[in-house]
Amino acid sequence: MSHSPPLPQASWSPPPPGDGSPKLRLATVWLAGCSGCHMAFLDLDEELFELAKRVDIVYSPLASDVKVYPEAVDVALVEGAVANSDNLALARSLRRRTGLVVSFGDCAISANVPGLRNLLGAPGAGSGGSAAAVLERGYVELADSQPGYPRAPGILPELLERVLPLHAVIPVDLWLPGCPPPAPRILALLQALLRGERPVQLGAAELQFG
Amino acid sequence: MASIGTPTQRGCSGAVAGDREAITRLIQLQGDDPAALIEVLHQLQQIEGYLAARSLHQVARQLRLPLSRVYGVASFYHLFRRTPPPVHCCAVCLGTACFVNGALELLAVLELRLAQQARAGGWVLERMGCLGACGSGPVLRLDQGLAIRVRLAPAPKLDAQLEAIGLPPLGRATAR
Amino acid sequence: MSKPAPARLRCCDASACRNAGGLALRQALLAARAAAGLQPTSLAIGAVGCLRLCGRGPLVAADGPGGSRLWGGLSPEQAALLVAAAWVDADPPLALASPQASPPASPPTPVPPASAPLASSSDPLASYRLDLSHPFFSLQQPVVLEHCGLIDPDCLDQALAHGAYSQLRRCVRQLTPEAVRQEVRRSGLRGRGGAGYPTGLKWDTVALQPPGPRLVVANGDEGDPGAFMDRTVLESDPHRLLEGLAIAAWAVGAERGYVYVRAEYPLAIARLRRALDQISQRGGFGVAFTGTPWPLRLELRVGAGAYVCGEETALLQSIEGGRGTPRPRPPYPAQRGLGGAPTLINNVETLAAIPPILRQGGDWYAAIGAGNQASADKPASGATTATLGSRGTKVFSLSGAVVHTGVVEVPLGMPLRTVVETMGGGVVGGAPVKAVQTGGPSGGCIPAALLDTALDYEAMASLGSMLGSGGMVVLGPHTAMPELARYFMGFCVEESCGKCLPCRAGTVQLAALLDRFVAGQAEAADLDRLEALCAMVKATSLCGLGQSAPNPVLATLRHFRPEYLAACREEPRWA
Amino acid sequence: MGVITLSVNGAAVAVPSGATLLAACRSAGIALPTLCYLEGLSPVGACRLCLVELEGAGRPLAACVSEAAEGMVLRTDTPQLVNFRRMGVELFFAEGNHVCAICVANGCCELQDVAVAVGMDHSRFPYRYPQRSVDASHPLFSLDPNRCILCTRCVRACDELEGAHVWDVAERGSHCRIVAGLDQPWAEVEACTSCGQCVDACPTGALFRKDDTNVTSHPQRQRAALLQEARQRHSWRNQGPPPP
Repeated sequence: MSHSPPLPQASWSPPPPGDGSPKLRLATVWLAGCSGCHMAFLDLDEELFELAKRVDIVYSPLASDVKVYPEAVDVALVEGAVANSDNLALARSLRRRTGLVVSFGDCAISANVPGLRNLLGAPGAGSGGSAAAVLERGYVELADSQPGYPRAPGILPELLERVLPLHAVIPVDLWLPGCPPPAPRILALLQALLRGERPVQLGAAELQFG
Repeated sequence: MASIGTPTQRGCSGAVAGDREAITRLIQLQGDDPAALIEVLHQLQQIEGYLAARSLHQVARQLRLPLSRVYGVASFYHLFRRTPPPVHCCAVCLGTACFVNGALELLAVLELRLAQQARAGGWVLERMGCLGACGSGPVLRLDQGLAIRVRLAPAPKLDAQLEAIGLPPLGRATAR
Repeated sequence: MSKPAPARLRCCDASACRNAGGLALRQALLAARAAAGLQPTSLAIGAVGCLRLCGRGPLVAADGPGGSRLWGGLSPEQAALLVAAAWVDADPPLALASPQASPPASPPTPVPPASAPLASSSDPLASYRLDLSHPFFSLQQPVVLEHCGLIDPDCLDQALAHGAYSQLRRCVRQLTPEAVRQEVRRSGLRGRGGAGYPTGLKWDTVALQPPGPRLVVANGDEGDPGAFMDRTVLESDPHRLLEGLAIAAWAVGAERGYVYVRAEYPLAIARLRRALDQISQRGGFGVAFTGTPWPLRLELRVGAGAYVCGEETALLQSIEGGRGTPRPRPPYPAQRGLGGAPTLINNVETLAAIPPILRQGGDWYAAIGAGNQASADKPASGATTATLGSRGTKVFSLSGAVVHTGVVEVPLGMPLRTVVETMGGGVVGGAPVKAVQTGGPSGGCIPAALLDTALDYEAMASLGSMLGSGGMVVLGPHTAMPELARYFMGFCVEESCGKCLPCRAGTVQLAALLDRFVAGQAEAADLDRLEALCAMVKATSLCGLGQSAPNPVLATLRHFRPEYLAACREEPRWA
Repeated sequence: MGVITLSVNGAAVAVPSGATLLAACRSAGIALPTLCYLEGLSPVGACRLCLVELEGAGRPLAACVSEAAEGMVLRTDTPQLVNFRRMGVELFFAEGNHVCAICVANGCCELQDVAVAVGMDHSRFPYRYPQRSVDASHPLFSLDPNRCILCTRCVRACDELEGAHVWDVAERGSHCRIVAGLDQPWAEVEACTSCGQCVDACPTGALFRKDDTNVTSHPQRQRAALLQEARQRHSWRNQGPPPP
């Protein structure tokens, strides 16, 4: 049942503790989510200092100003569902450039709250999409003044017909549920990665949604 | 013919609808037996054309069954209608033999065709489980009649065939 | 019969021929007879049950001095010609076919199409003439269907003249229930509804329960698309079923029973109702047929459109007026059924086989399947042909892309190829047979390469299919297997009762997965997912519907895997 | 009452005759996941999570509806069963609209607990997003069918404990849903006594008290067993939780 497409080989092997060793190249990615998972990452508080010694954050809305997803990333924590064309393009490109992709939080895993728009305009399940319906709802029906669709081709990303979980568009290696995942779970995951555990086995208690 | 309703029962709809006493009598004829619920619903549908909520209420009362149980049964079986029947119904048999002989393609053609006709003629397209006319597929049920060997053909020929069996003719605007 | 009978036209009045205009044809024949100045005493025209070759209806058979002849596809305008033909050949009148002989008694002679003109081209009906010596007819061995097509299904007296209820009378007057059950055990009869459980064992299980009331139920909820064997029996010879059910009631000690028929069979329902009325008008089974005050009461219950009601615990729920949702077994209905009483549930065809078994003896019946084993062994190359537990005859309904569609009753153990190619004439237009779908949505597909497989329970099961209830749909080269699997999965989605999770939600997901294959948008991982979910639904569903819902997928995967692989994209979507 | 001995995962277990396999497993200290089963209600064997493998049997058995027999050899933890259970939970999540983050039962939900127990980190099946509407007509309670898993515990609690039979299952297959009366708003069904036992029986957030938040939500899932116990003993004083 696992995804069978060949995964890019990770360039990274676990760094031994101590100074001077190559650091883990970590990306954190923010797709269609509320940024709550990133906030939970910040809840690591003083652990962040320990982490900084062994991890390079190479791409992140929190701690990096890089605009283009870099090459040869070891681990990516991906928050949020895939809801528009930008999300989709970024997901595909990060998959090509990343060793281990983690669906980080409920939105990436199940589409969660962003996915609720899939209930709009989709009579019955499995067919149709909600893109037009959600725009109609948001920009016309509920508009206080000047109802009209936002149209800026090439500037605003197009909505996908359905909001999808990350693993529906690219192979995912690990899932870390939670809305958001509590900081101790995030820490446990990162520590396991730093110990060189692959695949990482998360305990059942680490898997609670919500 | 048996005293049971068929899925496209029509013509008698409205004739005696709302006749509470008739319903009372038909349930009495079944001995007020809760086990006769399905038979009662069949006969009710024959009288009224469908199973109206008010009538289901009466059935539940008289058979001393919970309302939700009666609703559960009425909604479980495909042949029971809970809304008034359409004026005209065209049902495509989707039995295996009809499937093998192109019933799905026929269904797609009819979907297009009747979508254009629905408002004007009151036609509704339905899918049916195997009608048992497997030797003569694909089979359509048009209101109460059966059209057999409705073979797929290029548009003008098929259109003529469909008109011949009683479907409304294509309007000028939609004619190909 | 010593008394000369009039020439007779037998007009098929089962639903396939009715749909093809049989009623109008019969009316026209009656009018044509009157116009020709003939009396019913010299040319009888009557409705009968199924004449088998449903795809060529409306069918009319004539009994005359030269034997029986058959026409198909005549229109009312041709009635006068047919009356003339029947009348001319029928002088002097000939005795009717005897009750036990099948209509065609000639040896098998392979004649290519059933409609090959036999008479000279001057015969205006020549192209409508059907050859009764064609294997479609000549290879049949009617046991269950022995009176179908000979008697008027609405006429009790005709049924009685052909021996109806004589075995019931014998049972009640002369045989103990144990003796009846022993005869059934000896016959080796197995349930014809699909599962193939030994009938005698089932009867014993019910009979040997602790003292108390018992019930019998005839399961006529024939829901497999492509199956119309039970409908044929019900429409053609309803008293045959009632006699079988009454004998079952005697054998297990029941005094109440039900016949459950699906509502989609209005003609069968009407004929059963009439048959039951006829019996109650004569004072019920006890008085009328056994000369004893035996108080057997049989009632008709009509379904309302639910395939799952063919499952026996769902059937019981439906008889009791509830939602047709199955419950876990055990306890089996034979232990605890209607109202908590032990309840015997047998399929229509199974019960219809009982009277001839009692008349001819269980050994006679058991010899039918066994006798064929040897002949079936020879042509088969590599296919399993063991018929250890498959005795007697089985009715199959042949449809799909086959030339001759209709109902056949053949000995178990006959190679599938004989039925499909020799009797059925292969695929329309001479294309090769691609596969044969057997057993409906619970069954599988037998690929053309395995057509020499014997039609018996074990051989079919070993190929991942099942003998099933007897629906046999022939597939030509144009049927794509993922589409066929999707079709059956859609059927299971529609018909799942929704009680247990794997069937309710699993079939929906299986259908969605199959959609990707049908659209050619699947990925290699989808194939793994498909197989894993099939295994889960099959193993964990509550009742037979869910447990067998993956069968068409698994069977087509087994024999036609390249078609699934061809539907997979080479590049992963994300690359 | 006789005693039956059987083996569960290699350990010998003794149970009174007539006990279910579920009782046998639980007395052996094995926590089989269940959703449709609720102590005190008649079992239906619908969720298929309590499946166990019986040596010599063709297919797994639902432990809640299977009677223990002498000498049975059971396994509850084979790779196949573990796999089937996880797939089952995934199917539950995919067929409804289960969004833990916005659910009143978050943190006290049996479906959520079962997902943890089977180690479900994501659903391999796409979510179906069925459209279902909430019934908030009752003054005290609400029904959110988005979270319903069709375990029918409410139907049975209302019928078997309260005798009101307000609820039943309507439609068929994937269209199945819980209805009150003739598919009426809950508040319009006269039979409802507002006893709240359906709410207490609900394993998810489908039935909830209007004043519940996910911090305060605390359905009393022992109530069915307590009532059954009280009826058997003809003693209506609350004697604490029923014996395990």
